[in-house]
Amino acid sequence: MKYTVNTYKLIQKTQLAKGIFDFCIYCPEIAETAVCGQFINVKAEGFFLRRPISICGIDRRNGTLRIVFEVRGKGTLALSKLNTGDMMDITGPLGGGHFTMLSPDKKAVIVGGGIGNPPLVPLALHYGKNATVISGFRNESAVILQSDFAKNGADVILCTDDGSAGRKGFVTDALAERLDAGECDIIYACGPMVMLERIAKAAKLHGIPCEISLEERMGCGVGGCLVCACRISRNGSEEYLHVCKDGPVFNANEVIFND
Amino acid sequence: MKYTVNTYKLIQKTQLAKGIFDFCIYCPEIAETAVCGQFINVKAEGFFLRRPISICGIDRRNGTLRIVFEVRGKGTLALSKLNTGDMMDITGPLGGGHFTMLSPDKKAVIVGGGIGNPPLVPLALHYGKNATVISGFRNESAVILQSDFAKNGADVILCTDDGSAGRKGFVTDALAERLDAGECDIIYACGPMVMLERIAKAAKLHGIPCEISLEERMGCGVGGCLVCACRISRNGSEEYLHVCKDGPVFNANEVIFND
Amino acid sequence: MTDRLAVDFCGVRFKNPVIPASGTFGYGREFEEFYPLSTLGGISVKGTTGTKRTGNLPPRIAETPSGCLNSVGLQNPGIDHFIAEELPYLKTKELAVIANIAGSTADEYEEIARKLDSTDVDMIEVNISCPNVKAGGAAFGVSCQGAAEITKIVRSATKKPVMMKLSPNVTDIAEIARACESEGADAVSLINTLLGMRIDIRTRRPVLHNNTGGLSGPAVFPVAVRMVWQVANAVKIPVCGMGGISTWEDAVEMMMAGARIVQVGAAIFADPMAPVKIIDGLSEYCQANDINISEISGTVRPW
Amino acid sequence: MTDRLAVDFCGVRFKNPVIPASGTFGYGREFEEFYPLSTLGGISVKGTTGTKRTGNLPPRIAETPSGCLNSVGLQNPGIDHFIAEELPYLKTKELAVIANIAGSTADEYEEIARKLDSTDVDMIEVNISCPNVKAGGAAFGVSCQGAAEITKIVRSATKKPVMMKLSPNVTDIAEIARACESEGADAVSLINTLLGMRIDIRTRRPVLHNNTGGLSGPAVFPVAVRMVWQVANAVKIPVCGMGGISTWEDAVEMMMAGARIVQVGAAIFADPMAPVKIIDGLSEYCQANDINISEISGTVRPW
Ligand SMILES: Cc1cc2nc3c(=O)[nH]c(=O)nc-3n(C[C@H](O)[C@H](O)[C@H](O)COP(=O)(O)OP(=O)(O)OC[C@H]3O[C@@H](n4cnc5c(N)ncnc54)[C@H](O)[C@@H]3O)c2cc1C
Ligand SMILES: Cc1cc2nc3c(=O)[nH]c(=O)nc-3n(C[C@H](O)[C@H](O)[C@H](O)COP(=O)(O)OP(=O)(O)OC[C@H]3O[C@@H](n4cnc5c(N)ncnc54)[C@H](O)[C@@H]3O)c2cc1C
Ligand SMILES: Cc1cc2nc3c(=O)[nH]c(=O)nc-3n(C[C@H](O)[C@H](O)[C@H](O)COP(=O)(O)O)c2cc1C
Ligand SMILES: Cc1cc2nc3c(=O)[nH]c(=O)nc-3n(C[C@H](O)[C@H](O)[C@H](O)COP(=O)(O)O)c2cc1C
Ligand code: FES
Ligand code: FES
Repeated sequence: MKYTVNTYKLIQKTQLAKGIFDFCIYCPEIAETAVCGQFINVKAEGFFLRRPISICGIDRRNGTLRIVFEVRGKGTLALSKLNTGDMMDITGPLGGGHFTMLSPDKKAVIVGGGIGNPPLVPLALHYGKNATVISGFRNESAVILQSDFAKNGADVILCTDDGSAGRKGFVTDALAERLDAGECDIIYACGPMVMLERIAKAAKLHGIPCEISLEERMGCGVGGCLVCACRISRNGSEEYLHVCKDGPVFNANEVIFND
Repeated sequence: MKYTVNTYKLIQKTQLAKGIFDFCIYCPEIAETAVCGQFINVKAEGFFLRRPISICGIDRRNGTLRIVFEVRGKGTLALSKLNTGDMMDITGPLGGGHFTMLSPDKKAVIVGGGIGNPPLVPLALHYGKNATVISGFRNESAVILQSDFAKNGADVILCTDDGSAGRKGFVTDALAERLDAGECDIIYACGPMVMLERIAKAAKLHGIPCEISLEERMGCGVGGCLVCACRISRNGSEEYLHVCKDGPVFNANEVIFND
Repeated sequence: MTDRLAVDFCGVRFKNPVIPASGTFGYGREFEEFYPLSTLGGISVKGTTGTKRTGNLPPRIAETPSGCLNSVGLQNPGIDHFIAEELPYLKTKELAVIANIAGSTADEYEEIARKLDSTDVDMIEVNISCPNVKAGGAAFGVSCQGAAEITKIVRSATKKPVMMKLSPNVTDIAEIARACESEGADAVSLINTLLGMRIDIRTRRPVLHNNTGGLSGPAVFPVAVRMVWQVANAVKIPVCGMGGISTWEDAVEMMMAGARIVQVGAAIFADPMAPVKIIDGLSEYCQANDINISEISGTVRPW
Repeated sequence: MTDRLAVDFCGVRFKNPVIPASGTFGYGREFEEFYPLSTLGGISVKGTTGTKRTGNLPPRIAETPSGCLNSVGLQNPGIDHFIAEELPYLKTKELAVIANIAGSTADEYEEIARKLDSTDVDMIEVNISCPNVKAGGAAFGVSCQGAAEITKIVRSATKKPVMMKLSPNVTDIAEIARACESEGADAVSLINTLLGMRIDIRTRRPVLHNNTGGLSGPAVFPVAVRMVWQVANAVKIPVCGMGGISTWEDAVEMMMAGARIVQVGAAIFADPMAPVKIIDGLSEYCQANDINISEISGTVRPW
C-alpha cells in the first residue's frame, strides 16, 4: 500500500509570519516513503474536501513531516487553529511527479514565490553550497524560511516586491542575473503561475532543465476523479494530466500556460 | 431582550452514568432570568440544528446553569466530548410554559423517567420535605440525581424496570400508591410519552393539577418556525401549539396524546 | 453609510437587502427578544392561507448534513387574523412587510390577494411551491401553466407588487419564471425548498410524519445560486434570492448571481442572529469597497 | 458471514452492495494503494465515451457545504482504450464491473454498448444525466422521450444488463424511471449530480470554469433518498441508489428507501476508506440484527 490515510499527531506548531504556520507532524508511515516534491492531503474540521499541502521537510529518523502553510481561506484558517497534541486526518504521501534529485555536486537554482517556497527547502538542503535559492515575498513581514534554505550553505537571494527586505524586485530578475552570471544544471520553481511561466521561459532560453510544482483544486488527491487537470504537452500532443497523480512537479517545458 | 445567544464557558463536567453527563456552564445573562422548566438550545459542533436541553439547576449568585444530558445520537455525542474550559454556543433561556411553583408548604409529587429527571431537580429543592420524588430508570447503572433530589429533604422513591436498584416496576405504580396514600396538591412529570400519558390519567382521576414537560424536534427554538408542534386542547378547541414557545411545560389536562 | 445598503425593489424601499424567509421567522415578534425588527430590510411573514390551517402532524423537522427538512404544511391562523392581529403590529416597525400567501385553489389565492390589496403590506409573495401540502402549493409551481394561472389571478386581484415564489423541484426553472413574468409578475423569489426525505433506520419509518419534506439550509446554496443565475438571465423583472444563505459572503454571492435582495431562512435556526450578522457584514463590505450594495447584483462574469 | 452482504442485482452477483460511483474512483487502480479492489462489491468505472475526451477547462471542482460541485465533463480515454487497457486489469479482480457510458448522440451510445456487448463487463450503466457536457448527457435524461430513446437503442445493442442512470434535475423522476423501464431497462441508478454554481466573490467569476457543475456529497443525501423512494415505488426493476452516502447508516437508509445496491461517490474525496468502512459497518449491522442485507431493501414504512 503506497498511500496511507490515518490520524496523526501535531507535535510542534510555530508561527513563521502573519498567517503562516509551520507544523511538525508525527506520521512515521508517511515519512518513511515520502519524497521531496510530494504533498499530503489534510482534512480541515468542518470542511468537505481535503487541503493539499506540500511536504517541506521529511525526517525519517524521527518519523516526522514538516509542512508550512498560509491561511488563505476557511479551511487553512481551521488548520491554523489546531494545537500541539491535536490529531490531524491526513492522506499521503501523494504525488507521482516529484523533484528529480541530481547529484549534489550539480549546480541548482531554486526559485520560490511566497507560499511556493516551502516545498523547495529539501532541495536547498540537498544541493547545499551548490544551490542558489532565490526566494521572493510581498514584503519583509511575509519573509519565511531564509535560515532553512541557508542551512547547508546555499546562497540565498531574498527579494521583496517593495524592497523592504533583500533586493527590491521580482525573483525572475534575480534569476536572469544568476543564469547570466554562471553555470546552472537545473532549475526548480514553485509559486504563482505568472512567475512559473516566466521562469519556464528563461529556462528554455538558457536550455536548462526546469521542474515546477503546480497547484490545482483537488477532489480525491490520488488520480481517481480527474478534477485537478493541467494542460500538458507530451509526445507531441496536448492533454490534460492531473496535478495530484502526474504532478504536482512537472517538467516546465511540458506545461502549457493559459493566456 | 429576553433571549440571549452567545458562547459560554463549560466550567465543570462530570459523568453521572454511562453516556450521561452533567455540565456546569458559566452564563450569567441566562442564569439571571431563567426559571425552572425552561431549556437552552445548544449548538453541537458540526451539526446544523441546535439541541434543546432542559435546565437542571440555576445558580444566580454564581451565574451558572446546570444541564444533564444523555448521549442519544451524534449531536449529544459531540457535546459529551467537550472539556472543561471549552466554549459552548447557547441560546436561552427558552420556553414560555414553565413549571408553576406553588408555595413550598404544598405537597408536590414529582415523577421522572430516565433522562426526563433532570428538569425536575429544582422542583424537589423548592418543595423540600413536602416533595415526593418518584424517579424511574431502566436499571441500576442508569440511575442519576438521587442525592440531588434528596438534598432539601424530599422523599425519594427510586424505581428500576428490572429491580436492580430501588423498587422494581414502573413509576406509575409508585405514583398510584403515593396518591392513594396521602394528600397531593400538584404533580409534575417529565419522561417518555407513554409514561406521561399514564400520569396525566392518574392525575385526572384524582383531580390533581398536573404539569408535564414535553419534547419535540425543534428548528428555531423560539416560536418562529412552527415545527415543534404538539396537540393541545384549550378552550374547547384542539390546536397545534409549540413546545418551544408555549411549552415545554404544559397542563397535562390539555395535552392530547396520540394513539 | 447605511444608505449603501438601501435597495429599491419593485418600487419598495428596503433599507438593506436582508429579509428573514417566510416560515422561519413567524411574524417576527419572537425575534424581537434578540434584536429590534427595524434592523432588518424587511420580513416575509409565515405563509398565510384563506382560513386557519393546523398543518401536518409532527415530527415536522429532520436534520440533514448542513441543512434540514421541514414539513410544517402551512400552519397559520388565516388571512383575516394576519390582517387584524399581525400586520398592524408589524407596521409599527420600520421595515418592509412582505405578505407570503398560499392557497389550495386559484380562488383562494385570489381571495387572499384581494384582501391584502386594501391593507398596507408592501408587497405580496405568492408561494406556488410549498412541497408540504396535498392540494395547491407546489402543484401550481411545477408547470408553466400552473404558475402562469396563479400569477394572472393574483395580478388581477391586487395593485400591490406581486412576487412569485418558485419551486426548485423542476426541470427548467427559467421557463417557469418567464411564465410568471409574462403574466405580469413584478418579481420572482427563489428558491423554495427541495423535496427530500430521511428515514430513521432503527424504526424504519420516515423521520417526518409527512414522509417527505422540504430541504433548506447551506446544503442547497449551490443549487440556489445556479437557479438565481439562470432566472436572472431569463427575465427582466428583479429577483429575490434565497436558499442556504448563512453568511454575508453567501449574500454577496447570491446577489452577484443576480439577486437584488435576499432572504435568509434555515440559517436562523443555527444562529438567530444570522440576519443581523449578514447585514453588518454587507455594510462593512460596501464600505471597504466603497460601493452601494445594489451595484453588485448580477455582476458575475461567466467564463 | 460475508454472505449476509451478497446481493443479486439483475442476475449479477455483488458480494456486497457497495460500489464506488462512476467518476470518483477512476478505474480503481489508484485506490489499490489503499485497499484491494476485491474488498468492494463492484466498481462503476469513469464514464466512457465513443472516443477520447479531454473534458472541461479547470478549475473543475468547488467546495460547498457538506459537498462539492464538479465539472469534469467526461474526460476519458474512450471505449476502445477502456476495453483494451482497463477492463482486462479489472477482470483480474474479484468484483462486479459496471461500465458507465455516455455519448453526445444516440448513435454514440449504441456504438459503445455494442462494443461492450462482446466483453465481459458485468453490466452497463448508461449515463443520461451528466450536467457537464454541452451535447448529449443530461439533455437525454431530463425528458421521458429522451430517456426512452436512449434506453431503447442501448437495449437493442446489447444483451448485458442495462442500468439507466437518472438525473435529479427534473420535475418528476419517477416518470423518467418508468419511461426507461418500459423500454426494457433492467435497472435504474440514481441520482446523478444536482446542477449548482459557486461564485468567487473576490474575482466575481464562477469558481468552475464551466460556470455550473454537479453537486454531490452528503448535502444531496435527503434529495437522493426521496428520489430513490419515489422511483422504487414507481417501477418494478431494481434500483441502485446513490447521492451523498458517506456512512453505513446512510447506506442502510438508502436501501430501506428502496435501493438494492448503492454507490458511494464524493464521500471518497473526504475519506478514501469510506467504501470499506461502509462495508464493515453493514457487515456488523447484519450480524447484530441477524439479517441478510438484501432483506432491508424497500422496508421503510411510510406514515
Ligand atoms: C499540490 C499542492 C501543494 C500545495 N502546497 C501548499 C503549501 O505547502 N502551503 C500552502 O500554504 N499552500 C499550499 N497549497 C495551496 C493550498 O492547498 C490552498 O491554499 C488551500 O487548499 C486553501 O484552502 P482554504 O480552505 O484556506 O481556502 P478556500 O478558498 O476556502 O478553499 C476552498 C476550496 O478550494 C481549494 N483551494 C483553494 N485554493 C487552492 C489552491 N491554491 N490550490 C489547490 N486548492 C485550492 C481548497 O482546497 C478547497 O477545496 C498547495 C496546493 C497544491 C495543489
Ligand atoms: C424541551 C426539551 C428539553 C430536553 N431536555 C433534555 C435534557 O435535559 N437532557 C437530555 O438528555 N435530553 C433532553 N432533551 C432531548 C434532547 O434534545 C435530544 O436527546 C437531543 O436533541 C438528541 O440529539 P442527538 O444529536 O444526540 O440525536 P440525533 O438523533 O442525531 O438528532 C437528530 C435531530 O433530532 C433532534 N432530536 C432527536 N431526539 C430528540 C428529542 N428527544 N427531542 C427533541 N429533539 C430531538 C435533534 O435535536 C436533532 O435535531 C430535551 C428535548 C427537548 C425538546
Ligand atoms: C420551517 C420552514 C417553514 C417554511 N415555510 C414557508 C412558508 O410558509 N412559505 C414559503 O413561501 N416558504 C416557506 N419556507 C421556505 C423558505 O421561505 C425558503 O424558501 C427556504 O427555506 C430556502 O431558504 P433557506 O435555505 O435560507 O432556508 C419554509 C422553510 C422552512 C425551513
Ligand atoms: C468528480 C465527479 C465525476 C463524476 N463523473 C461521472 C461520470 O463520469 N459518469 C456518471 O455517470 N456519473 C459521474 N459522477 C456522478 C457520480 O457517479 C454520482 O452519481 C454523484 O456524484 C452522486 O453521488 P455522491 O453524492 O455519492 O457523489 C461524477 C461525480 C463526481 C463528483
Ligand atoms: S484530485 Fe482526483 S484526480 Fe487529482
Ligand atoms: S422550534 Fe421553531 S417554533 Fe418551536
